[in-house]
Amino acid sequence: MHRRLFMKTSAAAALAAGLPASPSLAQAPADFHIAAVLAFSGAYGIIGKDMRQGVEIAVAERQGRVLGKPIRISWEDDETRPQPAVQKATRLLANGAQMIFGAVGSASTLALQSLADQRKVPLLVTISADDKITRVGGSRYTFRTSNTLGMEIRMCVEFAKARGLKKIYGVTADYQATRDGWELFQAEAKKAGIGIVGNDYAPLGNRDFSVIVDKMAKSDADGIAVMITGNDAVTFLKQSGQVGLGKTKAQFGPVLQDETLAAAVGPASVGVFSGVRYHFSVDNAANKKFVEAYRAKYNEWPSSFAGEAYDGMSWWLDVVDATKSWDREKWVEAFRTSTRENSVEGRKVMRTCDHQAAQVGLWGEVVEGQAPLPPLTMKITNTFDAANLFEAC
Amino acid sequence: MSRVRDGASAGGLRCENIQVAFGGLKAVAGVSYDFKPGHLYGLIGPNGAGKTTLMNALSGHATLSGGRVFLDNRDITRLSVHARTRAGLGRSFQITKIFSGMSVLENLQLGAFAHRYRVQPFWMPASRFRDVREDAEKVLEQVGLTKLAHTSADYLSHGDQRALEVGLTLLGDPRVLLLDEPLAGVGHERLDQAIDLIRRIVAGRTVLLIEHNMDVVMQVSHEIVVMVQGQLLASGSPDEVRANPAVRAAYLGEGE
Amino acid sequence: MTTSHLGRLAMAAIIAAMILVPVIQTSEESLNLVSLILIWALFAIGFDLIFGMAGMLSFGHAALFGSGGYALTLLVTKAGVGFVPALGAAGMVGAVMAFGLSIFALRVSGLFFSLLTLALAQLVYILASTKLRSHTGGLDGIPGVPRPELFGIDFYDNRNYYYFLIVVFIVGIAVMALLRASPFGKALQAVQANDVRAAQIGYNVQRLRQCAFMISGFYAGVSGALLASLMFYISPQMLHWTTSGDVLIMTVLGGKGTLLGPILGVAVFEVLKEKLSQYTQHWYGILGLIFILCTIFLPNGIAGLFARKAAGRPGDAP
Amino acid sequence: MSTIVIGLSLSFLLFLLAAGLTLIFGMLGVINFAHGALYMLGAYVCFQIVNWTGSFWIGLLVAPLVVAALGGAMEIAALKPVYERDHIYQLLLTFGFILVIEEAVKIVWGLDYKQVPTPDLFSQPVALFGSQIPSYRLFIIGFGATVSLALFLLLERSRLGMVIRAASSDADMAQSLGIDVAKVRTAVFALGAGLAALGGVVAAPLVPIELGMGFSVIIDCFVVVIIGGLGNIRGAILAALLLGMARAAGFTYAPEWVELITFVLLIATLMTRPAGLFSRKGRAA
Repeated sequence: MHRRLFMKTSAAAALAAGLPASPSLAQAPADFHIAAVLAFSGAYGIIGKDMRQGVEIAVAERQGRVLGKPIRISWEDDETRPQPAVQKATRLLANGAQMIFGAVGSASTLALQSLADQRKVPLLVTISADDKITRVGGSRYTFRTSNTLGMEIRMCVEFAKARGLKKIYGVTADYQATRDGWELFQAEAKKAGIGIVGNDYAPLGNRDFSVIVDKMAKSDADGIAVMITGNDAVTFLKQSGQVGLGKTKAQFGPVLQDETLAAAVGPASVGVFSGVRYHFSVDNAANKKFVEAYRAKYNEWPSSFAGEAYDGMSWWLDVVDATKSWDREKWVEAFRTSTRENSVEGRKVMRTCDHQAAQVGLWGEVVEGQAPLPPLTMKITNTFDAANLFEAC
Repeated sequence: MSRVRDGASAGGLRCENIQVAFGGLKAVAGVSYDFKPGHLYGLIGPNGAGKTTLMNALSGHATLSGGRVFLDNRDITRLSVHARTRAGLGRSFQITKIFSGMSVLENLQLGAFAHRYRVQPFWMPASRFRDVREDAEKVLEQVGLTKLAHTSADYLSHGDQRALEVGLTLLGDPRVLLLDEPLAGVGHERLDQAIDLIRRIVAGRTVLLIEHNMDVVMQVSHEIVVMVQGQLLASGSPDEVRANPAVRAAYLGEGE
Repeated sequence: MTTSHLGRLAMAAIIAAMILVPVIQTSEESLNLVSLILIWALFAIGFDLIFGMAGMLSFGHAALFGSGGYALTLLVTKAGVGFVPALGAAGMVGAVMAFGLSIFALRVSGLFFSLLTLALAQLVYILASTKLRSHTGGLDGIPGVPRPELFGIDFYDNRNYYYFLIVVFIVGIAVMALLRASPFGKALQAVQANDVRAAQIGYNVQRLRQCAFMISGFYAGVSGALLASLMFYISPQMLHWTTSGDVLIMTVLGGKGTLLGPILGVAVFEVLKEKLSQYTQHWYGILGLIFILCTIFLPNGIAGLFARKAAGRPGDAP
Repeated sequence: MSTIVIGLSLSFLLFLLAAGLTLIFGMLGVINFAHGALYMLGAYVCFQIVNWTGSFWIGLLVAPLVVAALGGAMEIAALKPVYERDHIYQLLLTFGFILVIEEAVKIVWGLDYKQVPTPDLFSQPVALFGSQIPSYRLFIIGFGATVSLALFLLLERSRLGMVIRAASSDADMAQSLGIDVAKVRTAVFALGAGLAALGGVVAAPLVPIELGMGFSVIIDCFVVVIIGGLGNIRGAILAALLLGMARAAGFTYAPEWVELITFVLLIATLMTRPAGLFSRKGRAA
């Protein structure tokens, strides 16, 4: 009887708690509220934490203020799924957030875009790579300061040319963006006179590549193009490592490896080539300052996620601050024509036509690192010029 | 009740060479018989003789591996259980199958709905259907459960549950009744009452009755059909069967 | 299971109060949350028609839910159909999908029915996320799912859309209440209680199951369409088996076999998820603990708290 | 030929993944949705042990024991009170387990990837039938075959297996024969949990160790269990072989259709022989 009563009350309390009093605001905001919708769980769960740390450095650098008001960030977990991303962003916008930061997965970001356009709220993207996110005539409110997949695919072609590869066997995730990526690679490779000897589409979330690896090993390819990312890429490299595929053929891909993924692969990652979005070893003053601050605060090297997040957010906040206005349209107008001279990756130019930041492409190889570097680290081997990586608008 | 009878002589059930096999085992191995309208047949035989399986074959619960079933010269072999019920074939089960979680009246109302409507009405609450309630109450009286109408079926005594089981077969006023051990588990003190109930409801119907209590079977049946090992061994009036040496050897000798 | 008259009133009062909260409070947050609850509640009461009433545990409802969402999206954006007719069509598509599933799944019963619906729905999910990507947008889904355009009201305003949802919800729950009380509903209960006897007294058990499944599919289709519209977004994630799992959990949590229980289940589930994730990053585990405790201590769900205590007319589910 | 070897390794991996699930279902009638979570936990515990001791083999031995103990505790604490209730409550309960286990793993090990390297003994490929076959795959085949044989003998041929089957088919009868049914159930659940963990340990050198890994295998496990017939160990072995070979062939000729092939196979089984493709007559689950 007691329990029954208790449960009844708590159920009622739970319902009541769901409906809190939070008066919406109409006048000048008390703070600059950022709705950060990132993945803190699910397939990309690990990325959210790094991005948060990067952003926190960016905020700390300006003493936590923009436009004279404190910056408030609501961190939300989209579980690497679009629906919670929209759900949570909607709630935060309802509570008066002035902009959205995120998401991680391209699917989530694409979903957030229509929300951003609907609510006329800027959306800052620093990780999702799907080409569709920034396109001519696309979302007015979306900006991406990080790499696109298309650009990284072109880096793959540039690498294949530079390395003198003749025959390529590909493995591509059965997913629209990577399929498009493979098509682009194939077309560009053919132009460069590089042959394609095979390609397999593997289901997303595939856990066994042994048959495909066997086919690759038996082929006469000298290069293996891995158009898969994240968990699946780790699985592929672990399993290709068990037959030593990398010893005879160069394994490379758009975002195949970084320090985090290399750690997940283990020793088999050594010698794998990959596009690099950001790297802590990039030699410029802005980056040195960031890396120092980051290591001091978190006692670890900033990942590409942290670096890109830091870079995009500092750029954005600088531009917003310069407008001296709370009008979001002014921010958008200012950002779409801005240039970041002192980005941590070098110069970045926001393309007015599609809101994509044009930038150099970093390319690296996994090598064994000496302390204090991580045991497996990326060594930047090539830096490709932006002109070769972006199609003109 | 609403069902229109085909005529006074309706209710003939005929089976031709019925066979039911489970895997390699032939539970019913070619049974042919003509059950005449209005007669009560006692179906007896030792355990495992295939009595219930034969009944299942007639009511549509068992899939035939051969043979045909006719109800009033209409071939019902391919009809499903519910279609046979609609054609006028009622059946009770050895193991009580009533709707638990509902009252006795609700149980019977369900039967009445099933018979009255081909498409179950969904536009009005069930409580508004007076005619259905009347159907149910009539059966309630027949089986003597009027006083217990609003009791949950789960809380009935065993004897009352058996009465409800029989009552459920009566809705729709079937021409043919298949009763599978309606007295199973009924205690001595209620036996007379139960037999009385059976006597009352069988009037005017063709009935096939499986019952282990020999006294009862011999008392109520017009004719006895004896099954052994999936086949018919003998049939005839109670006296004839009692006198049949083959039956004595195969069945009566074995006791219950 | 049976709930007492008073208990039902209490539940109805709680639900009504909850639904009306955004009317009194101006917070957009509660508006959004209640909108979400209304949609999932519609899904759950439809689900309970076959789960609680007919006793069939479908693990394929995600396919019905998602197809409804896609039907609306494609009809409005590609074919230029109006929102309200498209919403009706979404329900029909849900029902037709249910019919399709039932052709396969109703050949088996019990646990195998659950597993077969799961497998079929998962097949739909895989098809939608790979082979049909030109229509479904693949795993990226389709952003920009529209909202209704009626009487010059701007339903892109969440408050207006919320009123729209209330209307649909009330119609949905009224129809469901009638269905459950009707001879059709009673027949489903009979099928659940004893399908052999139900057939023996003349019910066409398979057809009843099929009808119930299709009606349930209609509810799923409509609610899926409403959810896509609320989110402005649809993806094959809606078709994933975990969506079926979610609606099942909410229904059991609330109390299966009751009209109002599933709604309470949805409300508690959504509120917990929303609130816990705001207060702690460990909300996931806490939610799990709550499920475990509820399963052990609330055998009849939240609705069980409102059940009559007298033993004279027992009514626990079998 | 190499496809067959790889197919065999896929098969035995699938079997190791699914064995615990089918065991728990067959003996306890519980659909353990947390199976995937226990598999993941096995991989994490193995990672930890490898980290401490440097030996994969100790991990292979100890991690399943640790998870089995945990499984036993789960059974005693939460599953006991709900055996008598509908399947659905057990399902809900095990769903709760998933969330709790994932949270616990998140707290203990964090979100980043962990990796267990291929044990040195099996790190070099072997040339077989014109292919370089990873020797770890050969280990999986040998180990999987041993485990499946052991399980089969344990459940179908040993006295302990008889006790377990008696307790599962008629608890009251078993009780009256002096079998402690409660203990048997705990033991079976623990064994099932341990097998899940064993699957996780064996898979650890092949895949990234992360929170989602359990979730991603659960459907595969169900496919094997269903095709094999619920609760049927022998069927699960055959189903795993069928599925593994089908996948190996699928990856060879049409990788993008592999998942669809799997589900079509599953649906065909459920429709034609719901008790499992390899169920013996009269031995439906």
